[in-house]
Amino acid sequence: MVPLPYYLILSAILFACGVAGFLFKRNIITIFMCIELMLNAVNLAFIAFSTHWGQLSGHVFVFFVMVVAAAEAAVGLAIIIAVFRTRETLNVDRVNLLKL
Amino acid sequence: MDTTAFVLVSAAKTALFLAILLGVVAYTVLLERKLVGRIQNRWGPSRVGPFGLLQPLADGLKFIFKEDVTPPYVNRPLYLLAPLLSLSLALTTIAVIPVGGWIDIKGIRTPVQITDVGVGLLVVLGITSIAVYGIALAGWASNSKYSLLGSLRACAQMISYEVALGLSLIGVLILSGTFSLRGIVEAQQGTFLGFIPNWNIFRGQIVAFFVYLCAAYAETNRVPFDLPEAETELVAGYHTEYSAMKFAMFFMAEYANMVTVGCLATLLFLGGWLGPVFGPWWLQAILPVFWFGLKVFFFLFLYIWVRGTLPRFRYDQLMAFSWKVLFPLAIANAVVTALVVALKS
Amino acid sequence: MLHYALFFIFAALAVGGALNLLIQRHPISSALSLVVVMGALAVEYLLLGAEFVAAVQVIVYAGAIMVLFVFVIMLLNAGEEERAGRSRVALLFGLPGLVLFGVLISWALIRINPASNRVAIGALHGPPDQIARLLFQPFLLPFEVTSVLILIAIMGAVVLARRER
Amino acid sequence: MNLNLWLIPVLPLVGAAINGLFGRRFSNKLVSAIALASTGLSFAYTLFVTARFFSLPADRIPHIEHYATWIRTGAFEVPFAAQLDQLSLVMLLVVTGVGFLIHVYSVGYMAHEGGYYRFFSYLNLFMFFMLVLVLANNYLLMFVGWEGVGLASYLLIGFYFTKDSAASAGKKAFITNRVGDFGFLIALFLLVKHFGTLEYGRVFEQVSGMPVEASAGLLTAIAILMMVGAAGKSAQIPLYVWLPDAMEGPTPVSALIHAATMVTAGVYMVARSNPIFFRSPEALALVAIIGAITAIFAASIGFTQNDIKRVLAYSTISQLGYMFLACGVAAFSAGIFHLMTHAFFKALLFLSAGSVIHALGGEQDMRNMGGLRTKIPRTFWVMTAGVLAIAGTPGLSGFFSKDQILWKAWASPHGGKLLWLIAVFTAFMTSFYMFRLWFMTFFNEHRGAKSDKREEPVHGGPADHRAAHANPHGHGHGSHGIHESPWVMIAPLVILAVLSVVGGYVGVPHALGGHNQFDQFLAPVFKFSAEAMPAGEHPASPAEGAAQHAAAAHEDEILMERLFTGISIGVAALGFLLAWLLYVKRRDLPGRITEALGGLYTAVRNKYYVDELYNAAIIQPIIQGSSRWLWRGIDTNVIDRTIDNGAGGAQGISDAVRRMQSGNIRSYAGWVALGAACIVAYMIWMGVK
Repeated sequence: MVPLPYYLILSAILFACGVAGFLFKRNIITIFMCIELMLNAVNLAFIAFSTHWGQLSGHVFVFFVMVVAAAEAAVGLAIIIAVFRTRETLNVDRVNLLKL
Repeated sequence: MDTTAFVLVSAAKTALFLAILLGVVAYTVLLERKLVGRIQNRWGPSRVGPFGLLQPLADGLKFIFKEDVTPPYVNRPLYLLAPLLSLSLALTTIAVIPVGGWIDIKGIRTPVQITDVGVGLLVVLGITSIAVYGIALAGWASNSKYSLLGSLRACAQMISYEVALGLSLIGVLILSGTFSLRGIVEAQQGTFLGFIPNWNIFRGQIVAFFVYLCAAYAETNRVPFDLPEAETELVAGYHTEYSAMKFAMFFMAEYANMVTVGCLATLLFLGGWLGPVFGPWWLQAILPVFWFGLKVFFFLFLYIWVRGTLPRFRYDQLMAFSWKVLFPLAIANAVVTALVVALKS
Repeated sequence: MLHYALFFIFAALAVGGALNLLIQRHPISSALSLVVVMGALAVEYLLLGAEFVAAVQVIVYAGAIMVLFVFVIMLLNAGEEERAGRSRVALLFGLPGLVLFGVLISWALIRINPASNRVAIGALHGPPDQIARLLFQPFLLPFEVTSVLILIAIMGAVVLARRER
Repeated sequence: MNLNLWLIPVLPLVGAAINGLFGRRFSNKLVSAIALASTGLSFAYTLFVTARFFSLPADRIPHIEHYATWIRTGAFEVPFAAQLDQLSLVMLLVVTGVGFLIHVYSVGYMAHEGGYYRFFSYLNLFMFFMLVLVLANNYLLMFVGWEGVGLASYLLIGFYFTKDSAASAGKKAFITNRVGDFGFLIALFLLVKHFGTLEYGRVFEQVSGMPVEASAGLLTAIAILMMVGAAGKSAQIPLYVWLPDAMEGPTPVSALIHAATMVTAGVYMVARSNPIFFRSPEALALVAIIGAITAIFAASIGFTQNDIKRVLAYSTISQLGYMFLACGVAAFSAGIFHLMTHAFFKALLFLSAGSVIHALGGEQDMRNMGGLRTKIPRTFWVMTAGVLAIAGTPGLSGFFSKDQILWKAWASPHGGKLLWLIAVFTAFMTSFYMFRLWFMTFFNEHRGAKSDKREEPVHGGPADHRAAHANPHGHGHGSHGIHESPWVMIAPLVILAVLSVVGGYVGVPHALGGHNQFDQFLAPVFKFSAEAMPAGEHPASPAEGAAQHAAAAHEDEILMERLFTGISIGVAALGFLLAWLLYVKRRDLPGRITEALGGLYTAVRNKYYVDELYNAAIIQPIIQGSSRWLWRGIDTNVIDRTIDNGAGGAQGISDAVRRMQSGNIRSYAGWVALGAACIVAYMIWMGVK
């Protein structure tokens, strides 16, 4: 019988890790993964609350989050591929020009 | 039933199932070699033991005693991780697969199955989807272009066909209204029109069955979708750099997956262990498992038969087939099924 | 008891995976550690009784999205992430601030601990059919909208990734 | 009964509009035709209205016509409404009549000027505003006219706007008037605040309920503020300085605006507000004193001026002083009477002076005139009539009106011996400088050499005039060929001369066997004052006076009045003799006297340095203060510096903030994360607390 706050703290820690990665990492793909990590943390919080209140809406929200994440991944990775074709790099610090 | 008994029974069942599965895998290899031989108008292995029945044992020993070469340029941890991942995942799927009804032994009533999960089907799908990593990592970690190309193809192929696979199951799910494999099977009990068994394949899921089969072959990288290991182009595809036991692991994983696919097809479309049950109690206990095994054997036979018959697809044909044929078919099937069910109720 | 054990084991697994994601300098390693995190989270979901979500988590996230990542990484053959000049600000303030923030949140959450609310396995299996009902009755519009979103995303991905010739 | 009073002001407005908008393309004939038609029609209609007016039943007077509501805020309401009563009727007749005559005169006088259409449209505009001022039934509408005539006067003074002196003179008039208007406005505010309305009738009803203020109070304040406005408009001390310079304008303008009509607006206003003034003795006393001092002061300056128009200007000021004196001693009707007669003869004088200048081709310096009696006889005779009238020759209009004022200054309870003395002395001075002008202009030999400008510079108007005459379109002569003015100019002069001679007979006092119809005619307007009279006191209102003349005190009153009449005649004769002595008989005397007087003379010659005084006391401080203090001090050091520093600060801040826009994605993300963290921390804080 794990109390709710534990899940929330776990979620917060994961989210913080995601933020940190987003800030520190240079590889655009890794940064993208960090975003996914944040989303997962949020999902965990959703599920925990949903169970806590005995309502399934949280699950539905998680479902939506996943859908959005999938769409995001598809488009984002496509963008990354396009960028890589032109820039030959995945380092966000190098990708600082709007036009080549 | 108290916890200790539960644990003990579960452990016993797990061991039993694993043993059976590995045995099945081993003898599926033998079966394949012999059947393909026959299809190609030659004897298969026949030296070791009567009719070469001990051949699998020999192969196992050979794999074990071969030198295990690890190329210097590989990414070692992942290189090691990949085959383990493949095999373990392939074997894990058996955990949720029911092979029979319930059995009572001295008041201990347990399903003929390691565990009955509410969302068994989803578990299977999840595990198979994770299985991609094995191949992908293998190809990437071994740091050779053949491997990489092979694993790239494998990834693309598996992602693409997973969609069709999943969608093809929707119809079945609609009909049975549960994710539990046991539930699905129990939903197929009985007959209609007096004699036709109430199996999903007879209840309009024939298209779904076809789609599922194609997708499953692709998932397991079998002919005619075996581009990841297309010898003629890529030496051996993703496991080019693997040798000895590691290669054996991939090998076993592949056949285990075939078995899993067979089991799943049986459960979903052919009414699992359902079949005529008669005779004394021990016979009644055995028969369902027998029916089940029979159906799985049919699928394995089909696998081998197809391998011996069909040529390999070209890569673009592969993708086109997935996205332009199977995917629409699966969706259409799902829609039609949903409509029919809706109209019936 | 068993709950606590499982919870902490997989929580540790998740956090470890997340940290590894940060530490590893090769995208593939990061991706795999992220997969680990997701698996651990799936188990946490199971602990929370959300079977369906757990399965979907594995299938969609681990099985589809992350595979896509790995695929792209392999496709682009992304090498190690070169360590550019570390931003001193980030090191001086970022990490401590992050830790501080986490501590603050944890403290707050512990402090508002609703002691009575415990989560038991099977207390609530998100049964797929009920979720489906929610999805197709109250959340129908969002559902349809997300489907459109997915469609647009697919087309966008195709357009973007196509090598125009 | 509807009199359509609005027609009277609107007609000139139409003329002004047509001329002002299209006149540039019109021929001079058409322009003058339009202008004359509009004013003439207005005058004619005024006559018609007058005829109808006498058939009005007494209780229907004042006759008020309400046309529209101008302002309505809460209970406070200002209508567009016209009020016709005896007072406004008199003013109407004077304005339209004299105005029409002067228009006619202008046709000839301005014949050779540029901007012909401009002149007439301005003139008509002036007529419009003046009539609005007169006809208004509330102070605000009156104020509109008040400001409007100010505008017209500004435009006409600066008619020769190419001349710097003219332009500055216009500005001077305008600004000085603003000072007065300021007082007037405050008076209006007080009225609104305390009576909640600006309509004469309502205000006066409320006022008549109030007692005479023993010590200065609200009414005193209002009255004094109104007097400030009147002083500005009617050129009384201390605001008279603009009028002499206003002579920059063409002579008809001086005649119409700065002699006959506009400058009397102040008197009209005081008379109109008589109930208010009457209830505050202090204000009345102030009015009387200002009037008296202005009269003598201006007259004394008139002594020494050599510019013919300036002499007339100062005489105008002093005559206005007379009118205020009359109002100040509560002899409002006497004031209006003098206003009317003065309008006649002063217009006459100005116009004939204009005719003289016209004849001399722009010469204004009397020392360069003389002996014109034979050269321009018609002008001479009409001007003679005017001079005699203003000098108070028995039987002429000026005599009656001035005589009444003198008598009231002595007899009225508000009057006093000192006021009377000053008035009498002023009468003497008036006749002296008028005859001085007369002699210098028309007698002796012609000193026609061109003016060597020892005096104040020749003014813009005449200069242009001379230029205009020099040009071939003119009468084909320069300034040497002295010639009589054309009949179009002489005819109005004749009419005005007749009026100046006989105009006085509407108000012959009882003492001289008349019935003072003018007094009785105006009496209803001043009834509020009459009501305020505490019983038993000597009546201030002539009407009351007429009523009480039946009393026992009657006879010696008559005697007294006759005596005073004699005195005034005497001083007039004295002035004549002195002028004759100095400027005909012993022409060397003036120079000697000047030397004898020395400093005093120069002081007077320079108008007591009043302009210089104002310049030093008011204008310079303002200029210095605004330039040193407001501009360099406040504007540059405080406001500008504040703004500059603000801009600089903004620049600095943005320069610092700019560094956030590094283009480094992760730094942006860092900021976002920081912000989110702050918000979450805050929410946690709120939640936990």
